[in-house]
Amino acid sequence: MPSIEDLPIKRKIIVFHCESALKGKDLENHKDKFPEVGFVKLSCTGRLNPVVAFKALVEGVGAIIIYGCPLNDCHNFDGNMFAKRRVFAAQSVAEALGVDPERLSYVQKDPLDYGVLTREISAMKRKLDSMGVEA
Amino acid sequence: MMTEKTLAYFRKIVKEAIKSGKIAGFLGWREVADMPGKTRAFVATTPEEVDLLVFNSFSRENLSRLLGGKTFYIPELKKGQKFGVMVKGCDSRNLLANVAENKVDRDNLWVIGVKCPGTIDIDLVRSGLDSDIKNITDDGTTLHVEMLDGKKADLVKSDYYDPRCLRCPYTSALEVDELLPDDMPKKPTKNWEKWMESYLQKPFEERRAYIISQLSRCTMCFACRDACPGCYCNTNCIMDYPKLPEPYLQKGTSLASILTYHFIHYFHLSDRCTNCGECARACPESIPLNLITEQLGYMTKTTWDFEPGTSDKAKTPLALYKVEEVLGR
Amino acid sequence: MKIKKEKMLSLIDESRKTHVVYAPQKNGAVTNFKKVEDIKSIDLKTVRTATPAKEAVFPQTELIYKVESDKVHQADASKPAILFGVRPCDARGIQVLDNFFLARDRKDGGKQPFEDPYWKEKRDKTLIIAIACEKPLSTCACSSLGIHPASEAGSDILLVPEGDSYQLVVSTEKGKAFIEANKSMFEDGGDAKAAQEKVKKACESMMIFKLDTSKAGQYMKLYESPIWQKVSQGCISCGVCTFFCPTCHCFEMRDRKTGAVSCDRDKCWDSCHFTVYSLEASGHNPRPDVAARYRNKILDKYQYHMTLYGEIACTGCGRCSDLCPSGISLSETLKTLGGAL
Amino acid sequence: MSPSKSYSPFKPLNFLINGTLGIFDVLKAGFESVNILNSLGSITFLLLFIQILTGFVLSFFYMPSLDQAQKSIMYIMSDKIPYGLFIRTLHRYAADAMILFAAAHMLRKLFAQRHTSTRSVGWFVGVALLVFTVLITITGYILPMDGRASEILKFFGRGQITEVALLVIYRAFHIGAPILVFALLVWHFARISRPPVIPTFALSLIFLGVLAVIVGLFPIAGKTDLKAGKYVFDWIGLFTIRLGSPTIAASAWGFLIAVLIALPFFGRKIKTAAVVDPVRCSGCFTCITLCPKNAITQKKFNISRNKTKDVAFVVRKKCQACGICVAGCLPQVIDLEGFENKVILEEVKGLCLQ
Repeated sequence: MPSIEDLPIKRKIIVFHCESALKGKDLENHKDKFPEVGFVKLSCTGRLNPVVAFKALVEGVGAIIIYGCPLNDCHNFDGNMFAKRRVFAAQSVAEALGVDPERLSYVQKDPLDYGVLTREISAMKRKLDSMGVEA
Repeated sequence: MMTEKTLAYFRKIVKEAIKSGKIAGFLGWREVADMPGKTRAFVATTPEEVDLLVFNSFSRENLSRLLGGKTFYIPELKKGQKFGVMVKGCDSRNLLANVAENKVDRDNLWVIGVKCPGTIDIDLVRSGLDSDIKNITDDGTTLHVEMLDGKKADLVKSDYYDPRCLRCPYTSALEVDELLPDDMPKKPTKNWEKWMESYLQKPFEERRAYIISQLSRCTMCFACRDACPGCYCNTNCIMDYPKLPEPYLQKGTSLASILTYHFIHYFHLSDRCTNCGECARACPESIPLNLITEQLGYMTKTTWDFEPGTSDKAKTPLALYKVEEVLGR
Repeated sequence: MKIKKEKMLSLIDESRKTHVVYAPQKNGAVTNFKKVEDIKSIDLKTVRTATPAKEAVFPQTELIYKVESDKVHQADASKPAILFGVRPCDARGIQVLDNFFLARDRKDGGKQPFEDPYWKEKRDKTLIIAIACEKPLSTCACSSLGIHPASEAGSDILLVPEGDSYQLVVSTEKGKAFIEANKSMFEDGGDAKAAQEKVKKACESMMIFKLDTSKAGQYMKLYESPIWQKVSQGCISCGVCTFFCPTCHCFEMRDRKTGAVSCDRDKCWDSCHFTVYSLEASGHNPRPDVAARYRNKILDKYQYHMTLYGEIACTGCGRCSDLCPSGISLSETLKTLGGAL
Repeated sequence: MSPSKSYSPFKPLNFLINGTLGIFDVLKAGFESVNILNSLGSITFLLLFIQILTGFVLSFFYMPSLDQAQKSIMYIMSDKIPYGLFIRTLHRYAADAMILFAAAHMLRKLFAQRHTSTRSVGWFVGVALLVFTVLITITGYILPMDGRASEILKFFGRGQITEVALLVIYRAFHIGAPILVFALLVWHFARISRPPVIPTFALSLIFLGVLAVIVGLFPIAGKTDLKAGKYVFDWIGLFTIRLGSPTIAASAWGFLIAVLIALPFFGRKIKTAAVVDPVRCSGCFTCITLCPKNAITQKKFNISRNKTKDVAFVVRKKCQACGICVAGCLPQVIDLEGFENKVILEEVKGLCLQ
């Protein structure tokens, strides 16, 4: 019979990003800065199926970050709006199922502030540290 | 428990409808001869069979799932003919939710509603006795139990309600064609939101340890999915992996598969779950799945001010957005 | 031969050094067979565990082998096990499953050349210590199926409670060997047969669930009959009655990717009630509706197994009726089918 | 785990509650709400409103006849009309600002790649709006019949114009064209689901304040405008007429418009779309409510010879390939070309196993 110990957490972060929010030199910079972070490109954050994100969480990925465009500036009209709601619902279900919902986060690009994603990744790393996840 | 008068009236109108050809059949509950305290779904097609139909506090099964989901019980209807169904509070909410999602054609249905007196958790009754039940009757306030070893016991009914029923705010069936007279005994009610808040006050680690120790019993029999009135994908469910190019689930009971399975089920229901408690009832391992659904119901209500199944027009929150939320004003 | 109740428990505690012991233990609202870590957690009061005891011999997910790039590692050989506190219906269930897994001769003359090595290995290494039921549940019907609440069928050692001790009925060499090895714990005296008879009588007098097995083997006549629509009314095809049946044996092999170049092969339970069970690659499903799947389940137990091995593949444990979320009663089904013949 | 908080610069309590660290949030949020780069388009819209309001006031006193035009303008700028000078100055400066902001808005959308595929209609309408704005500005400079007006008329090859021509310019081009602009604006906004049409309150206040200060400090001198060669030339509104001859100006504008219209067609992606598997579609039509482009319709599908069911169908032409429906489809019946479910799942699995 399985137990809680069967859910190992690795020091691995996956970023699901909208192809318009993170591209070109910006994406390359992030990839260079965080070689251990996996970047998965989506056509829009509205494309993200939270089941995939949750599956990654229970398979051992430490944290999932969903990075989309600012709320009223989606290339696809409403994509990030749906993403925000879906991620919220996914967090609630994860909490009910006993998976830490804070390991799943949704951040938006900020036209003024190019450090949003970098700071979020660092915050997630600190969170993994505080959870005692080792490399 | 219906009074004799209401039961006779109910059977009379159903009989008349069947005789006149207004309905092709009537879906209701009937008692199971050799299993005390259980009822099963039953389609009456002749006036004689109507006499078997009952409604009592053991009629726990949600009949609306038999109208739209995997098992489709509506027969071929002649023109102008309808199919009769009896619903209690939670069934009617699921029926409305199914109508809103084009799963059931409401025009084909003749719905008789009852005011639910609250259902009895028969497993709770059985777990408290030292011998199993031979016969059980309910007179509105007391459960008269006759046990296998010949002893008899009178139990106070209010101790044996399904805990979820006590918290249910929707006792009366919604939007029905005919509502039977309200002569049921009143059930005690508890404040669901207060209970949920006090549950959520507990530290996350404690809740996590509890639910995972319970979920680890899961055998992945998918009974909770099959019993769920909100699951409508039929044979196309993404959990039925072999037909799909993308296997979300690995067969076999590792905790990761169990959690992924329950995540898929409850994420799909996160904004549509009416909290009918069928998943928890169907679970052969008695996993308290209603804890999960009640948290989802609380989340949907507090965040989006939405209660699924209260209207046949409403769109669910994950298919909508509010402009204020976008602009942040 | 007999043994004191506390002594039996300490004997089980002792044998944990050499064996893996599975016994019913309470977890939340239900009792299941689990590996024993603490002897105090054994729950012998619960008459029927949720999952049948077959899970110890035929686990839901069993690792067959691991593949690491081009090497295949067979799963480790299982340790000798003791299955303690099995009820007679579950013990009988394992015996019925032997027909299928151990290539027994078939009655219709057909040969079954293949013997399941994984079942055989586990079965040979497992000692089944059954315990007679003193009281039944309302859905218990073992007496209708040729066994009774104190039957020794399928068990190596049967414990019949009598006062503060157990009378022992030893029916196999394996059981005898176990008793030989721990001779000091047992004492002579008492009449096992009489105790068995007494428990049987006391328990059977309380049973109310009756299965009509007289027509078993004749249901093939009803194959095309519309009666299956009627008996399966309300069935939601969930598969609980098959997953929790002590004589259900369907399984399938699954490969699970565990790394870039490695995978595990598992043997997992399957159920004929699942819609995809009989689905063909063309998209055609020979058992398209609930009635057809329900018919297959009933016929498998009461027809096919009868023609193949001359036995009914049902032990009357009553789980299918008790756990069914739709309240479908096996007794009612058999009565209706018998009436239609 | 609450949805991201929304801040308002008018919530001083934020500062008190959040303590010292909160001040950065408040400052950032405050700066964000007055960030002019986010509201170039809406500022242009605000300027259009200023133009209409001031133009409405000016039209009370302006007389569209050859001999009365100049006098009426001088009357407006005299002390007899309260704030007359201010209003006329505002009307002229705001016209220039409108062109500037429209151009900046276009540039920003161009660099943000907001001019391709789905947004291309908005872009084309925007080009038309720019042309109209410049046209209205030029006609506006003719109305006072001063030195600047004669230079414009000379540019178009006419030393003198008739009374009727002035009336036509005034009624048709300076009052009629803005109505057309409004019609086009409806189209311009309709292509975006929730257009941020109005700038934030704080930004509007700041912008209007700055504009008022500029207008108050540098009012236009009406008398110098009368003398040819002495007036200050408005390079923003009237650059067209210093291009030499009408032919050069027309070809320059033609070239600019052609380039602007051609821009969305460059660097276009291959057209991908979502695809529904009709066999497995269960017909809940959640996708229809989800689709922002209304690209999904109902369609009949034959299950067997005499049985049909309603399934969803994606109209390829309308589909913008965003994938909102793909993630919203519960049985995962819809798939998106280029971002297939399987591909994403395998990618994630690969990352998990690393």
